[in-house]
Amino acid sequence: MKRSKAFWIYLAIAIVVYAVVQVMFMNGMLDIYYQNMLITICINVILAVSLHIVIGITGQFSIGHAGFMAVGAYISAICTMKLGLPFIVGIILAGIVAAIAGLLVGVPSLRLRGDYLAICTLGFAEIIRIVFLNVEYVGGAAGMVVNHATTWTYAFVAVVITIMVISNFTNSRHGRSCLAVREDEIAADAMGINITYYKVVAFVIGSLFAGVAGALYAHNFYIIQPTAFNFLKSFEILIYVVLGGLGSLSGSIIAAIFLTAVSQYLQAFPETRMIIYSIVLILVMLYRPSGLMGTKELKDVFKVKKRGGSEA
Amino acid sequence: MTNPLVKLENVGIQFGGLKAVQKVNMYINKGELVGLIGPNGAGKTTTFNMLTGVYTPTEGEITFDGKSIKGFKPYQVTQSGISRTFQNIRLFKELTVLDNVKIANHHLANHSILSSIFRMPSHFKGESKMEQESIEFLKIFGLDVYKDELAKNLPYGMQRRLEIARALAAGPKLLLLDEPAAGMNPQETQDLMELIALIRKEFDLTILLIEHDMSLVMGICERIYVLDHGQLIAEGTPEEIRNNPKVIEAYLGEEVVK
Amino acid sequence: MLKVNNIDVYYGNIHALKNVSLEVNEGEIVTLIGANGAGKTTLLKTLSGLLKPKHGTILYNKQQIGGKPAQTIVKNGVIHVPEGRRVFANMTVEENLDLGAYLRKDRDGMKKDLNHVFELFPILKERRKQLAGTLSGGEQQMLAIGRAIMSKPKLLLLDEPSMGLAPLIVQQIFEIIQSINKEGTTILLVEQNAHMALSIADRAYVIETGKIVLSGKAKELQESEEVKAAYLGGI
Amino acid sequence: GCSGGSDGGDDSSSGDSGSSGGDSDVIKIGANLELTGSVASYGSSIKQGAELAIEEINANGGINGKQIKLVPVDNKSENAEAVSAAQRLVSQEKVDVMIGPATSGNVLATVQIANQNKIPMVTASGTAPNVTENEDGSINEYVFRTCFIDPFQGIIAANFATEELGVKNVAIFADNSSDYAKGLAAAFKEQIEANGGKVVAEAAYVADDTDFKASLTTLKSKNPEFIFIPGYYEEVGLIVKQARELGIDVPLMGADGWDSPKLVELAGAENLNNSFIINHYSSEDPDQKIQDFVKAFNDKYGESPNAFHALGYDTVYFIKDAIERAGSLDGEKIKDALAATKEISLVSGTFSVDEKHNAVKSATILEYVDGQQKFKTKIEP
Amino acid sequence: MDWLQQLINGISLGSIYALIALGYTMVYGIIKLINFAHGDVFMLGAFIGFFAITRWEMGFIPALITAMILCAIIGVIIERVAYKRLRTATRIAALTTAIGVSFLIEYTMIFFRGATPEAYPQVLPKTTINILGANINSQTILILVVTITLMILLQFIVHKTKIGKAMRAVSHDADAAKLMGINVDNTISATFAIGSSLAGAAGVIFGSYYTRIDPLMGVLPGLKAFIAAVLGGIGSIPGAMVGGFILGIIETIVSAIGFSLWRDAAAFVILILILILRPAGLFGKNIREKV
Ligand SMILES: Nc1ncnc2c1ncn2[C@@H]1O[C@H](COP(=O)(O)OP(=O)(O)OP(=O)(O)O)[C@@H](O)[C@H]1O
Ligand SMILES: Nc1ncnc2c1ncn2[C@@H]1O[C@H](COP(=O)(O)OP(=O)(O)OP(=O)(O)O)[C@@H](O)[C@H]1O
Ligand SMILES: [Mg+2]
Ligand SMILES: [Mg+2]
Repeated sequence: MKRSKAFWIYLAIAIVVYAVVQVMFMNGMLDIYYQNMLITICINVILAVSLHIVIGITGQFSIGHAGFMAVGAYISAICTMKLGLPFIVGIILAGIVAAIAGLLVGVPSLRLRGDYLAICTLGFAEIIRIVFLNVEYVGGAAGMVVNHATTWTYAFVAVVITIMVISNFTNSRHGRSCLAVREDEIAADAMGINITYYKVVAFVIGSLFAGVAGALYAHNFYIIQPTAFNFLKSFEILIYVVLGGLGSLSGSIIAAIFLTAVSQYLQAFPETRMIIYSIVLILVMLYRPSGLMGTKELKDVFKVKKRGGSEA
Repeated sequence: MTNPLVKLENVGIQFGGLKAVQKVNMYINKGELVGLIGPNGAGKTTTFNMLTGVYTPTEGEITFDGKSIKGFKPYQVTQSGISRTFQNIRLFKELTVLDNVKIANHHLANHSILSSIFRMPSHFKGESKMEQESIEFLKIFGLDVYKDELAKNLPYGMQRRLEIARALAAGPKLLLLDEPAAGMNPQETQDLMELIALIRKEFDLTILLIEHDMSLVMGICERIYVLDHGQLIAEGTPEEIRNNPKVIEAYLGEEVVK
Repeated sequence: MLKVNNIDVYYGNIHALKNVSLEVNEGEIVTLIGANGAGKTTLLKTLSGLLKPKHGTILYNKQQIGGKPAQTIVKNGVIHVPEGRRVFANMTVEENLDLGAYLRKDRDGMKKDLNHVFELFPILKERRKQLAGTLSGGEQQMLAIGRAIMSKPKLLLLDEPSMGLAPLIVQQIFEIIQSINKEGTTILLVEQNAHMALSIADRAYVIETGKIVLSGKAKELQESEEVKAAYLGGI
Repeated sequence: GCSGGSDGGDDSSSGDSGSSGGDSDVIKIGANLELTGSVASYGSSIKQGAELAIEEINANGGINGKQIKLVPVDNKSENAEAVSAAQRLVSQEKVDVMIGPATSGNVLATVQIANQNKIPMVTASGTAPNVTENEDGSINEYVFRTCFIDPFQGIIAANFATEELGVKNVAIFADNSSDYAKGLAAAFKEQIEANGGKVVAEAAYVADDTDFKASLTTLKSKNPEFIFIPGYYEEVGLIVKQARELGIDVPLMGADGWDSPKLVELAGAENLNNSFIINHYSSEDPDQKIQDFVKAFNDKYGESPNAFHALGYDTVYFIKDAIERAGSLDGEKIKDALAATKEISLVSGTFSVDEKHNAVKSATILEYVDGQQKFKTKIEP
Repeated sequence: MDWLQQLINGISLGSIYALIALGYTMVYGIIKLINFAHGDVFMLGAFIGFFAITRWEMGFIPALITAMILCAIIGVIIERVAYKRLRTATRIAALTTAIGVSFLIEYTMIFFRGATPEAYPQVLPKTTINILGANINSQTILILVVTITLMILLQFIVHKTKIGKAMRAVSHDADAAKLMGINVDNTISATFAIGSSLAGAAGVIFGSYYTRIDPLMGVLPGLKAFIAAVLGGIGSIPGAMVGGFILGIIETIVSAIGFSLWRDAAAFVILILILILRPAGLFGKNIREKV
C-alpha cells in the first residue's frame, strides 16, 4: 500500500514535469538550445542512474560504463540507419544487446574486487571502443551519420522508466541483496545470497539502461564516433554518481542535472572551463567526500526537514 | 541412534605447507548443543569455514542432512540449512537493523526480480511477509526498538545479538556461533547464555559453538570437542573435558579447572 | 607519571569522553573497566595521540602530551597496544616485531628483546616468516603485545589484551603483564574481563558512558556490590 | 586584388544594414571549436588564426562598417558538445555566421543545425567529402569549407609519386583514428593502382601514439620505394624521426596535416630531407599577403603559423568577402554569396567554391631541405 | 633479423612504461589510490626538463635532476592539498579526486601555454649501433640502464631501509603505524616525493627520446603504466618493471604483425587475462581476507 502510493506520487510528478516542459516548448519559452539541453540532461541522468545501480547499490567499482553506452549507440544506429527499423525498435535492441554485452563482460570480471575490477571494466570499455574503431561497417574512426530522432518525449519517458525500474529493483529483496553485497561480500555469501548472481544482475541492468542512453545519444547528435565513448566519458558518468553520493539515487540524478547544466554553461568560457569543472569536483570531494547527498535520498531530506519543522 | 545431522569424516585442510586442520571426525546429532574449543590457532574457525563453504577441505568428506556439502559455495550451504556468525562482527554496517535481518531472510522468499520491478502482487505479498518475519526475529532479541537504526550505530553487545538474529533469519537447521561472547562482560555473557537456550528451544535448533569463555561453554554445551594443532584431542561432556589432562595442558590451564 | 585532567573527546558530534580525569603512578598497574562503548578505547587512543582532546590536559612526567602527534608520544615511551590487534597483515611476524622497534637505535638491546618476546610467545618464533594476517586471533594478540615490548615501553597502554584468547593464554598474558610490570613498566590496562584485571591491578577506575563513575583500590572495587552486580556477573 | 590585410574595409556601401540579428552594429561570428579535449590543439589554432583576422578587419573598419565579434564556444572535441555548442550559437548568441568545428565528425554533428536554422557555417578543416555532400548526393546548403577535400590531396600525392618520383612500390602509413587521414589514404591507394603502381605494405596508427617502430620495422621489411604518411604533424614528426633511425631512407610524403614549424623540430631537420608535403601555400612564398600573414602571426603569438592557423585566418576573410558581397546579414543571402565565391585570393591559396561547396584551389608540393620547405611544384585542381 | 629489431623496439617502449609504472606502483602500494594525476606529473616533468634545457640552458643531467626535484615537490603538494583529507574516505572518492586533479593539471597547463606540442631539443648524444642487422639507439640503452638502476634502488629503499619499512607499515594500517612511532604524514609524503620524482625523470627521458611533449601527453602513458603496474602485481617494484617490459613487447608484437590498431586493445586483453587468471598480478601476493 505504502509503496504503491509512492509510485503514484512519482508518476504524477513525472507527468507534471513533462507537461510543463512540453507547454514551454510549444509557446516558445524554451528554444532548441534548451530543448537539446533537456534531452542531454535526460541522457546523462539515465547514464548516472544506470551506473548508480552498479556502483552505488552493489558496490561494484565499474569505470567502463561508456563501453555499454557505445554498444547501445551503435546497435541502435545500425537498426535505424542500416536496417531501416523504427527508432523504438532501435532503442529496445540497443538495451538488449548492451545488456548481453554487460553479461559477457560481467561474468569474468565481477570476480575481481575494488580497483582491480575498476581497471578491468575500463579495459573492456576500451576494447569495445577499439572494436568499433576498426569495424568499417560502422564507419570506423569517421563514425556513422545518424538521423535525428530523439525527442524530448522519448528522452523523458526513458528517464521515467529507468528511474522506476531501478528504484523498484532497489526497494525489493533483490536490491537489498545487492546492498548486502556492497556492504560485505563474505557476510552476504554466508547469508545465502548468491553474490555472483546479484553482481551480474546489477551489472546487466546497468548496462541495459546505458545501452538505452546510448541509443538516445546516437539519435540526438547526428553522428557517432568511437572517440565519444572513451574512458573520459566513463569518468564523466562516474563523477555524476560519486558527486551525487554513492548509494543515493536522487543524488546521482541531481548531480547529473547539475553537472550537465554547469558544463553547458561553461561552454562559453573555453579557457577556464575544465579548470573550473575540476576545481568544483575536487572541492566537493574534499569537503563532502561522501558526495552531495551522502547515502540519503531526497525524500529523507524532506522528512527530516518536516519533522524539524513540526517540532519547532 | 539415528543419523547425525552433520558429519565430518577425516576432514583436513592445508594452507601452503601449514596443515591447519587434519583428520577431524565429528558428528552432531539433531537438537544437540555442542561446543568446539581449543587453543588459539587450533583450527576452530577454519573448521567453521570448511563447514560453511568458505574453504573447501583438501581432504575428507562433510555431510549435512545425509547429503554431501563438500564443494558447496557459502550461499549454497546457507540455503541448505547451515548459518553462522563471525568471530569478528560482520554486519552490514550501513544498512538498518531491519534490513540486516531481511537480507538473511532473502532466500526464503521467492518473488522474482521481474515481479519486483513491475510491482506485481507477488512482490507485495513476498515483501510484507519478509517484513513481518524479520520483525518477529528482532522482537525475540529485543532489537525491534532499533529496527530503523543503522547497524553500525548499535552498541557492541546489540551488534553481537543482531549477528545471531541475522543468522537465525536465514532459517538454519544448524547454527554455528563463532565466539558469541567475545568482548562481553560476565553479566552480558550470562544474558547471552539464556538467549541461546531460548532460541534453541524456540526454533528447534542444532548448535555448534566456539567460545573461549569457559563459563559459557561448560554452562550450556552438552558435548564438547577439543581441537589442538588442527587435530581433535578430546571429546566428551563438559565434566569429562574439564578433567581431561590433555585438555588442561593444552588449553585450560590449572586455574580454570579450579 | 601520567595525569589526565578533565579531558573531553568528540567524534564529530558524539561526545565520547566527558570531563575524564585519572592518574597513573610510576610502577603501578591501573585498570580501567567498563561496559561496551563506555569510552575505554577512546581514552587510550587519546593518550597515545590517535585522537585529540578538545579540552583538558594530559601530563606525562609533567609534560603536556595531550594533542601531540603519536610519534612524539611513542618516543617518550608511551606504547599503546590497540584493540583488535591491528597487526600489519601483509608483513611477516618478524617484520611486525621489527616495526615495534622502529624508533630504537640500540641493536643489541633490540636483539635481546626479540629473544625475550620469543621466549614469552614460542608460537611466534615458529611462525616467524608467516604473514601476520593469516595468524589466528590469539596469535595476532600475542604478536601485538610482543610488538609493544619491542618498543621498550615505560607506560604500556593495553586495550583488552585477553579478548578472544584461550583461557590458558589469558592466564599467560596476565602473568606476562605482571612480569613486564615487575621489570619496571607502568601499565594502564583496559579490560572486559574485570575479574582478572582487578586481581592483578593496584588501582582501578570504572567508566560508564564516557564518565568516570568509580575509582579506588582494585581490591576494594572487587568487593564493591555495585561493581559485582554490573561487571562481575553472577559467578 | 580583393580582401587581404590592409585595404579591405573601405569598399562601397556600409550605410544601410539589413541585419537579421538584433544589434545592428556588430557582426557576430560564432566559432564552434575544439578548444579542450583530445584535439584541442586544432581548434585552438583555428581560433588563433581567426582572431588575428578579425583583429585586422576590425582595425580596418570592419565589414561594411560593422565590427566583427567572435563568439567562441568550446565543444570539448565531442560530437554531443558540438551539437549543443551549435545550438547555443544559433539560439542563444544569435550569431550571423558560424565557423564550424575542426574535425569532420564534429562538423557532421552540426550540419543539420546550420541547415535548419539557415545560419551559414564554414569549417576550416573538415575535410571529409560528406561534410558538404550527403550520401544521396544532396548538398548541405549552408555548409562550406576553406580546406581541401580528402580525395584531392590523396590523388595529388599518388600522381606525384608515380610521375615525379617515378616509384612503383609504395607503402602507406596512415592515422586510422582520423577520417581525414583515412580518406587521403584511400584516395591515394586507388590512384596509385590506377597509375600502375603497387601498394606493397600498409600500416596504421592512432593519434597520440608515440612509438611507431614496430610498424615501421614491418614496413621496412617490405622494401617500399616511397611511403605515404597522411596524418598530423604531432605524430608524423615522430614517425619520420623513428623511420630514419630505423634506416628507412626512401622518400616520405604527407599532406597539409604535416604543415607546422613544429614538424621540423619534432622530426629533426636532417631526418626530414627527402620528404614532401602537399600544402595550400608555402611560407617561403614571396607573395606579400603570405609574408604579411606570417609576420603578423609571429608578432601576435610569438610562433610561426601552421596550416590550421592559416585556414582559421582564411575562413574569416572568406566569410567577410561573402558578407560584403551579400550586403546583408541575412543567412540565406550570405549563403548564396559564399556559394558564389570565385577566385578569392587568400593566404592558403586562391580558390573558388564549386557546386558541392568545396573549395577548389591549387595545391603546392614542397620539399623539405634541411628544415626548409622548398617549392617543388604547383598543381591546379 | 626483424624479430631482433622488434624485440629491441619492444624493450625500449617497455622501459618507458616501466619507468612510469615504478612511481605508480609505489603510490598505489602505500595509499591504495590509483593516482590518475601521476601521468600528469610525468607531463610536468617533461615540461620542466624542457624549460630547463631551453630557457635555463642546462645540460641533460642537471635538467633531469631539476625536473625530479620539482616534481617531487609538486607530488607532495598534490598529496597534502588534495589527497590527505581523503585518507579515511572511500576509495572511490579518492579516485574521483585524483581524476579531478589530473584534469586540473592538464587544463591549467593548457591555459598557460596552449595545447600545441613542443619539440624537445636534441640533448642526448645519439649513435645508432647496428647489431646483427638491428639498429639500437644509444638512448634506448641509456633508458634501459636508468630503469633497471632505479628499480634496484627502489627495491632497496622499500625493503631494506627504515623509511621503506615505514612505508609498508603505513600501507597496511596507518593508525597502527602511528603507534609504532612512525610519522605517517611524512612517510606518505616521502612516497609521493619518490614516486613523483620518478615520474618527472620519466618525463624528461620520454621527451628527449620521443621529442614530442604536450599537456595531454601523460594520459595514455599513464594508463599504460598503470596497466604495467597491475600486470606485474601492484605494489611490487620488480613487478612494475617486468610488467612494463611485457606490455612493451606485446604491443610491439601486435603492431609488428600488422594489428597496430588493436595495440591498445591487446594491452587491455592481456591485462584482463592476467587479472582474471592471477588477480594479484605476476608478482603480487594474493592474500585472501581471513574470516
Ligand atoms: N587463509 C589462511 N592462510 C594461511 N593460514 C591460515 C589461513 N586461515 C587460517 N590459517 C591458519 O590456520 C590456523 C588455524 O586458524 P583458525 O583461525 O582456525 O584458529 P582458531 O582455532 O579459530 O583460533 P582463535 O581461537 O584464535 O580464533 C592458524 O594457525 C592460522 O594461522
Ligand atoms: N570512530 C568513531 N566514530 C564515531 N563514534 C565512535 C567512534 N568510535 C567510537 N565511537 C563511539 O564512542 C563511544 C565510546 O567508544 P569506545 O570504543 O571508546 O568504547 P569502549 O569502552 O572501548 O567499548 P568496547 O568494550 O566495545 O571496546 C561509543 O558510543 C562509540 O559508539
Ligand atoms: Mg577463531
Ligand atoms: Mg574498546
